[in-house]
Amino acid sequence: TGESGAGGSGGYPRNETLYTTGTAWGPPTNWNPIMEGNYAVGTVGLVYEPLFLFDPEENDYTPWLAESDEWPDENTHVITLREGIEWTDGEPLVAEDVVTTLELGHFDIHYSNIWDFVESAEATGEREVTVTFSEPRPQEWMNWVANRAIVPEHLWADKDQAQVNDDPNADPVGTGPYVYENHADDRMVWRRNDDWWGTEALGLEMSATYIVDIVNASNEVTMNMLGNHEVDMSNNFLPGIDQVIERDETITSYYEEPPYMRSANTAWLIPNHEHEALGDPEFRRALAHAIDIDQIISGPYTNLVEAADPTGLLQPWDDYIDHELVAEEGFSYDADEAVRILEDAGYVDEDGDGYVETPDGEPLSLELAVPSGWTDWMEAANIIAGNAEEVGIDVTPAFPEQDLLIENFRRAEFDLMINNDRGLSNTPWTYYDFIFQLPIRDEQITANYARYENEEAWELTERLAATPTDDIEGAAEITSQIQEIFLADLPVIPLWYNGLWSQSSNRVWTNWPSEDPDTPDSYATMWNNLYQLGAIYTLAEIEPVE
Amino acid sequence: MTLRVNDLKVHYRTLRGDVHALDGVDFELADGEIMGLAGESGCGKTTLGKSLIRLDGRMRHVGGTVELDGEELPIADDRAMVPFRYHRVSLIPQYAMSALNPTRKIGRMIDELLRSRGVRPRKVADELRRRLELVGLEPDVLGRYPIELSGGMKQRVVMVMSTLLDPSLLIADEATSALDVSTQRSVVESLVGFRDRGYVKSMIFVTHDISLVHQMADTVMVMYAGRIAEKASTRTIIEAPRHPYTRMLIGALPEVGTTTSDTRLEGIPGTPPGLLDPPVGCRFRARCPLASEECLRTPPLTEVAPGHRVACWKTGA
Amino acid sequence: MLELSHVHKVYRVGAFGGGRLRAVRDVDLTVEPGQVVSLIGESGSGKSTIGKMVLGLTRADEGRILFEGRDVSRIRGFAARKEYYRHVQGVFQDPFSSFNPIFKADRVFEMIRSSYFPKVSDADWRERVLDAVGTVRLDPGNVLDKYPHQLSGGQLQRLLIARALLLDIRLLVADEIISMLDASTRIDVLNLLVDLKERGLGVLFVTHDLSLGNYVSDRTVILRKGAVAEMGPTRRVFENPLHPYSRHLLSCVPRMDRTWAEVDAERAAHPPPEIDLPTVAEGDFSAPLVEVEEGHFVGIDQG
Amino acid sequence: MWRYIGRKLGIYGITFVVAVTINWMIPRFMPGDPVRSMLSRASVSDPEALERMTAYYNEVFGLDTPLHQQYFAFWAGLFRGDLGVSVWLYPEPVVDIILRHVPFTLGLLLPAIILSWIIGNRLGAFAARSKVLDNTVLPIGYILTATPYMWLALLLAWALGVVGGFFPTAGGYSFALTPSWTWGFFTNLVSHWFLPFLSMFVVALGGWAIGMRNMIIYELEADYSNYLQALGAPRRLIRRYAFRNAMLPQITGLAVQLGTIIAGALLTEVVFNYPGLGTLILNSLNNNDFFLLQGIFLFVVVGVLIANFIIDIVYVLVDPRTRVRMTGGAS
Amino acid sequence: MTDVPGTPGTADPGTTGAGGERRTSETLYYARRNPKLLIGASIVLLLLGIGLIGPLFIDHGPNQYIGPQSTPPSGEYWLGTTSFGQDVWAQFVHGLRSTFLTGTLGGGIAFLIGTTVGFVAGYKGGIVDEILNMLTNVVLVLPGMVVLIVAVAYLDVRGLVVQALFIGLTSWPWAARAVRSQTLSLASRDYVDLARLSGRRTWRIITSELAPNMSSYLVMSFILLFGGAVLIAAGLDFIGLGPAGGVSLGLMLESAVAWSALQLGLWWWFIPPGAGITLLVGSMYILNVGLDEVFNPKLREL
Ligand SMILES: Nc1ncnc2c1ncn2[C@@H]1O[C@H](COP(=O)(O)OP(=O)(O)OP(=O)(O)O)[C@@H](O)[C@H]1O
Ligand SMILES: Nc1ncnc2c1ncn2[C@@H]1O[C@H](COP(=O)(O)OP(=O)(O)OP(=O)(O)O)[C@@H](O)[C@H]1O
Ligand SMILES: [Mg+2]
Ligand SMILES: [Mg+2]
Repeated sequence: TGESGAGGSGGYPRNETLYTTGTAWGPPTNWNPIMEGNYAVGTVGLVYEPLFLFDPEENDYTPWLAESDEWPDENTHVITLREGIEWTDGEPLVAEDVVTTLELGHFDIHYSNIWDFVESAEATGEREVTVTFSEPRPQEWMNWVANRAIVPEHLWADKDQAQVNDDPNADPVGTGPYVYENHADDRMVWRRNDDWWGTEALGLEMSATYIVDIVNASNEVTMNMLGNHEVDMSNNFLPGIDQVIERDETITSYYEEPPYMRSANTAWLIPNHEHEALGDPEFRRALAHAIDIDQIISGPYTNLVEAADPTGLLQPWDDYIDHELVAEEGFSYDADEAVRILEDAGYVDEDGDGYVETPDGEPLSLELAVPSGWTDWMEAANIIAGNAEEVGIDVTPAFPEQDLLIENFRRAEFDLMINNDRGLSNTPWTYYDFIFQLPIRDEQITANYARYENEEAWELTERLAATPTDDIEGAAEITSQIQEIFLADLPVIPLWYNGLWSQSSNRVWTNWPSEDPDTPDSYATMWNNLYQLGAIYTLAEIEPVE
Repeated sequence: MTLRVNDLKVHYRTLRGDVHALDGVDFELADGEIMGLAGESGCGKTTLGKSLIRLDGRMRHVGGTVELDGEELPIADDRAMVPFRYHRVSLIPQYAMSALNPTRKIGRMIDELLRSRGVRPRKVADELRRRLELVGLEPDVLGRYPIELSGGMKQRVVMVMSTLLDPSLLIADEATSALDVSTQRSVVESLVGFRDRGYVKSMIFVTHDISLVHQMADTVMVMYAGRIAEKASTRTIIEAPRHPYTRMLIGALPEVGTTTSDTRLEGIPGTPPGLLDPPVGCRFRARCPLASEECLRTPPLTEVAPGHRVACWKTGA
Repeated sequence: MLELSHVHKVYRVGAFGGGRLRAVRDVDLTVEPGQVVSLIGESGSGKSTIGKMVLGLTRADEGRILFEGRDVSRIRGFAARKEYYRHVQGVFQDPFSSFNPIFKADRVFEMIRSSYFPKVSDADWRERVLDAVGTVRLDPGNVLDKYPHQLSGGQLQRLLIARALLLDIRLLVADEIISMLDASTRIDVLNLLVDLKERGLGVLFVTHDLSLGNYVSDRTVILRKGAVAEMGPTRRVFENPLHPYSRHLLSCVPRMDRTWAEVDAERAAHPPPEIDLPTVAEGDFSAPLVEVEEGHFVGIDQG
Repeated sequence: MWRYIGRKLGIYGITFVVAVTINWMIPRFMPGDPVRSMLSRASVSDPEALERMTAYYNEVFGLDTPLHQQYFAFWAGLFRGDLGVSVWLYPEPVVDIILRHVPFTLGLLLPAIILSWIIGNRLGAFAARSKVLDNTVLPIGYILTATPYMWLALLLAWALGVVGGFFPTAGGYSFALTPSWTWGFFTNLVSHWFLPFLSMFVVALGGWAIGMRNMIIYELEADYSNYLQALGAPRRLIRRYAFRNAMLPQITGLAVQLGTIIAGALLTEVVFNYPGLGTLILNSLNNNDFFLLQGIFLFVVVGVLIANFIIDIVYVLVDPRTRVRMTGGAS
Repeated sequence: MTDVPGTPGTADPGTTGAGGERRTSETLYYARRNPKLLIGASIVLLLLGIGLIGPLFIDHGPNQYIGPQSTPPSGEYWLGTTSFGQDVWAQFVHGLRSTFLTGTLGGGIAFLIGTTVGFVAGYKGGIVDEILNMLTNVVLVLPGMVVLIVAVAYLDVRGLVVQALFIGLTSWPWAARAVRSQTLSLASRDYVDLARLSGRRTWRIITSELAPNMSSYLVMSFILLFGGAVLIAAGLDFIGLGPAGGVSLGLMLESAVAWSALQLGLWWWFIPPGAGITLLVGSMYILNVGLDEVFNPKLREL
């Protein structure tokens, strides 16, 4: 790698290059779209593309590589590909490519679990794929369809497990609007694919000839670069950026005032239900009432985030929230209420140490774990501990290494923690799957870290998965029932919405998405799956400054 | 007359006051004279030697004059002394073992020193070699580092180096104390040889060891507590000392061959007075078996015989 | 009482201990009660090393050092060693460095007390100290309760001997105890050694000064490069040195009665008889002695 | 001489073995599982698949064998120049990653060490010249050595980079460039290098100046200085000797200080996001990539050992005392 | 962060001053007249005082959100507030306290190990010396900070004490070397042999004969180790390996940077911790030179 193009001597011309940062946590080392979490950000989205995009604003799927799709029955999904799409090596995109991509799931890769409900995938035409299900789970299936990148059959069909998992795929052949140009340890450079099918088919023209994606540096360095307009868009959480946005005309974000950012995911306070007190819904409710979210928001977040809805669902999923129910059953910060709930449930301070004991009179002290180095969360944990203390619950913040924490919570070795593993997606099912998934295993790897056992809730979640994606009302009915259980039991406590961090400099590129109706509404965030949620449009919508 | 020291007073400044290390020292040194300077530790021998060449930071010239070859030495003026040093007055220090720059070859160090004193090394190169041979050193020591030489060799190198410019006065402070008897002998003999050849005009040889003085010196000066007790020719000092201190000192020396079964020698009881606040009168008074009223006054240094001067009331001139 | 036989000591020297230096080579000597044996030699001839080995401060590499029949180098354990020191003590060259400068000088007595006489009452102990101080002819008022720097070398050296006297010593190792002293005080310390000898103590007197060695000792051992060059009754060694080295040494001693020139002339006039010295093969580190006349030995010629 | 070198090499050999062993041990006996952490990022959802993948990677990283075998395998790998594969930058070999970063760190370290040493020594010798100089240079020197590297770096970055705008404050070279042998690239490289270099240089400078000043004061009191003064040698000559002799301990000081300066380089790199080993350490740390961490550690240790060895040799060459002692001269 | 600055001079501690009383009074005399010692000591004591007493006058925790956000220094908040409204002065005061603690603990541990190793190696000599020397060299050559990073990174709990312990374990070698060489020269002194002849055990000889004679040297070594420990700890704190949930000057610096204090112009947040460390360590070093001049007659000036 590294035959340099324009970068050779004069560098990439500033006015044709988009500098971004905030997405990559390490040097780009592989471009293998199957290696989720390891590939250079942009590999999926810029180079490899999914069949559909999900548009959260419209709550709808936009055909991308696919031209159209059809559900002849609930167990069959027929997807037709666009005509005339070519891989960058000149081969056409064919139905076999989709089949191959699906079949890679027979290896041990991150989406192997779709074969739990997919029965077969066949190319029923040159550009037609028919997928049949052993069990209809359209929400989950569409999550795959709208996220996973299709790889070319002619290059991937013969790969074995090791290659699929280990091959850095240094010369990625995709269909997308950009191609690999260059990389170094601190940057990833993409060059525009001038033959991209979308220009013609979608009328989208990518504005920047080059995208230089800078590997995350410290906040302070990022702040300096943004201030000097060395980067055009930063997707980092930059504390105090609100002041910069207020002060500096050329630095903008989606909103002009708090919270400045849109929301990306929910930060949950996750209690370990195997713990005596935390297994008690009343105790959890007391805890939920005790937390003064505003303090966190105005403190470490300097109002860059918003408090979460009591259901925890993100704004794009507003349709799925039963607002009446929330008004009645929802919780909000109320320390007195918290004390009252605790008293009623028998949690009182008998030995006079300032902290309540369990109804059995056992002393109660809890540890709230957040990964070390996540400074904003660490501060939040400190505040929560302080809030808890005020109502007499003994909570000590703890900051273990992230990996240690992951291992611990998978094995239920924690009391309380903050987590945001799931975020914005095509369906609230991902959230409920996260909260209610059963059965509980020895290790909970991706969901239900709280180990909440509620058959009814899980059954409702499974039903939600089986609801056709266009049946929003039907889905909302189910989510309302789920929310009833959720608000009564509070298996996990929603705290705040983490921001969809994005601050842009208008010095070189402008027309960034904002709430202003004259500007685009797409996401100006290039994190991994956001291209599939429409961030790709932003790259076409920005305009060079004269 | 090479050297004439008149009532020299040099004090050390300390926290608790001045140490009267030299408190009125008078003597003369003739051309070609080797004078042994003896006395108990702390009596001011080193101080006297240093005063004649370079006062260190704590020494203060309080009074008295020093004349060398009829010219007064500005001993209190560090700068003005520079022209005299090495050319006219030179020194073999007590610490000859560490007097050489450990990281320079000896020849180079000598060259650099000479050049800095305005002498072209070339001009004395042959002389240097000759003198090295004279003291029994191969000229190739010049190409060696000090660490490669034994103590005696270093001592001789320093000796040659110090006398290279034929000074009028050489001060050798305990120059042989750290050496073995056999080395000591050869070094001392070379020193005498240097005088005989006129490399140095006269010499002050500071030592503890009276028997060594006996071997080489023409005259001996005995100091006691910052003052001169007695000065006379070596023979006189050994055979007919007049000052009670000298007498007791000589009497305390065992001879090769004397054993306890023959005679039992006696030391001098007591210790010398401190010089911070020296007693008035004769300083040996407290230890002197002959002391009397008189001794409360300072005895003058009087010439009891030609070339024999004693500071004691009891020697009754 | 003290008997050294075939004692060797090898030091590792050089920047990284690569070299070997045989500081003591095959030394045989004895000290009897009531005898002063001087150990004479140039700097580096191994005198102090022998003293240290006798005092158990360093270990002999080969050979035996017997004190009253017990092998000193085989003393193991702290208690045994402590017991040994009850009978064998040393005084060293530099009186100023023998006292810890930050403590009062009489601390040396206290150390003896705390180690050996913890049960003795204060009054009793004071009695003993005064007694010992008196024995070395010091005025207690002058020397007790003072710091080392307030005392003269001779006083300090005598304090050290007094210290040794507090124990029931039988052998004293006196390593150059007078070389740092002024001529005026030397003789007092030497006389003290003579007193000790008269009390029946054995004294190993280490010195490089031949005239002093001669003054006090009954037997003299002349060392050269770690090996014995000549050994015998003092008078014989001095009057009739047999080993060329001893002769050379004696001729270099500055004397009050004769100048070097006179000594040389005398030697030229009466050249001493040649003596057959024992020889050893290269690489053999033994150093045999030959008895030339009764009790008078000469050792190997080391060039 | 050869003996000495042999012996030194022996010590370094042992140090190396100890370092390797510590290095090998730490991650294996401390909590946290690198493979797990790698997989946790891949968000594999199926537990059986996770098991299989764990086993697979354990094998890849050689974590499935008994400890002693792992240990020997580690050594064997070492001699093949194989330090394993990075977890964080899977599947890139650790050695490749490190080699990419080493030039940057060396480029900072070498000039900073050498220049600060030379200039610091001169400055210190200069300070010992007079009281006024001494009273100004000395406190400044102390303040400088007492400054935490990163703090100074931050202040410099802020003052000269952000506010002054004279120098870029991050990265090894401009994001608009790719490495090439052109003048433009070179100047760009230097402009990125300058601030990190400066902050290391300044902190180290103070230390050397002080060290030299203290040494030279002792040297000026030494016997040979007194002797020369007594012989009327000018101060210039005496100073020259003192300076030269005071340099020698400073050379050994260099060896002792190496660890500190490296620590400084790590912190400075972090502040400037400079793509050297320091930043790499921090990243591998944050990503629990212990293979990479081990590799860097080894590299640094080997580097320090080599530097120490060079210093030892230089010392022998310049100080006749050690040289003579070693070749067994007289005395 | 070890050696060099103000390393106790090469002068032989045993020969400094003639002894006891006089030495004490002379030392005091010079101490009172040495500006370096006076200035250094008073700054150190002042900072120590602030660290010890300061927290008593502050009734809120250092990390509590008590005031308005991001206010510059004022009468109420002497050093202003952080962007969360924490009192910087309170943090500084508590931070000083723990900085002193790390320094004392880390420096103390290093000092203990270093002096023990140095004494034993220098006194025992022979094979013991060889082995200890080897150990010293090994640890000396290992780059301390890197070892620390690797070690601390894998620690489960990161507390102040653990941090100090690790710092102590890695930073002792130069002290051991220095003490060893001093011991070598002192151990050849006759009073040491005399103590052995008086039936003293090795450790008593070390503690009561050798150590008191090197006390000034030991004090100076400790000061340097203290300074070193503070700097290392600050470095570790800065890269996020500091004690979890604690307060220290290094952590203050870290959080000031993490929360963009520089870019937001909150100078009162990032200047004090750095300046505090610099001032503390710098005045320790200057104090050290002062001590050196006081204890070492060669350096005294009348
Ligand atoms: N730097 C100094 N400061 C104060 N007093 C000093 C200093 N140097 C020497 N003295 C004192 O001056 C007096 C004379 O000292 P000097 O060194 O001349 O004696 P000395 O006869 O050479 O002794 P020695 O035979 O021990 O060399 C002594 O009492 C000594 O204590
Ligand atoms: N600890 C040691 N390590 C290595 N070599 C030593 C040691 N002690 C003494 N030596 C060497 O052993 C030899 C004999 O030393 P020793 O001290 O016994 O000599 P000495 O006859 O007492 O000399 P001096 O008259 O100088 O005291 C010398 O060459 C000396 O350098
Ligand atoms: Mg003298
Ligand atoms: Mg000796």
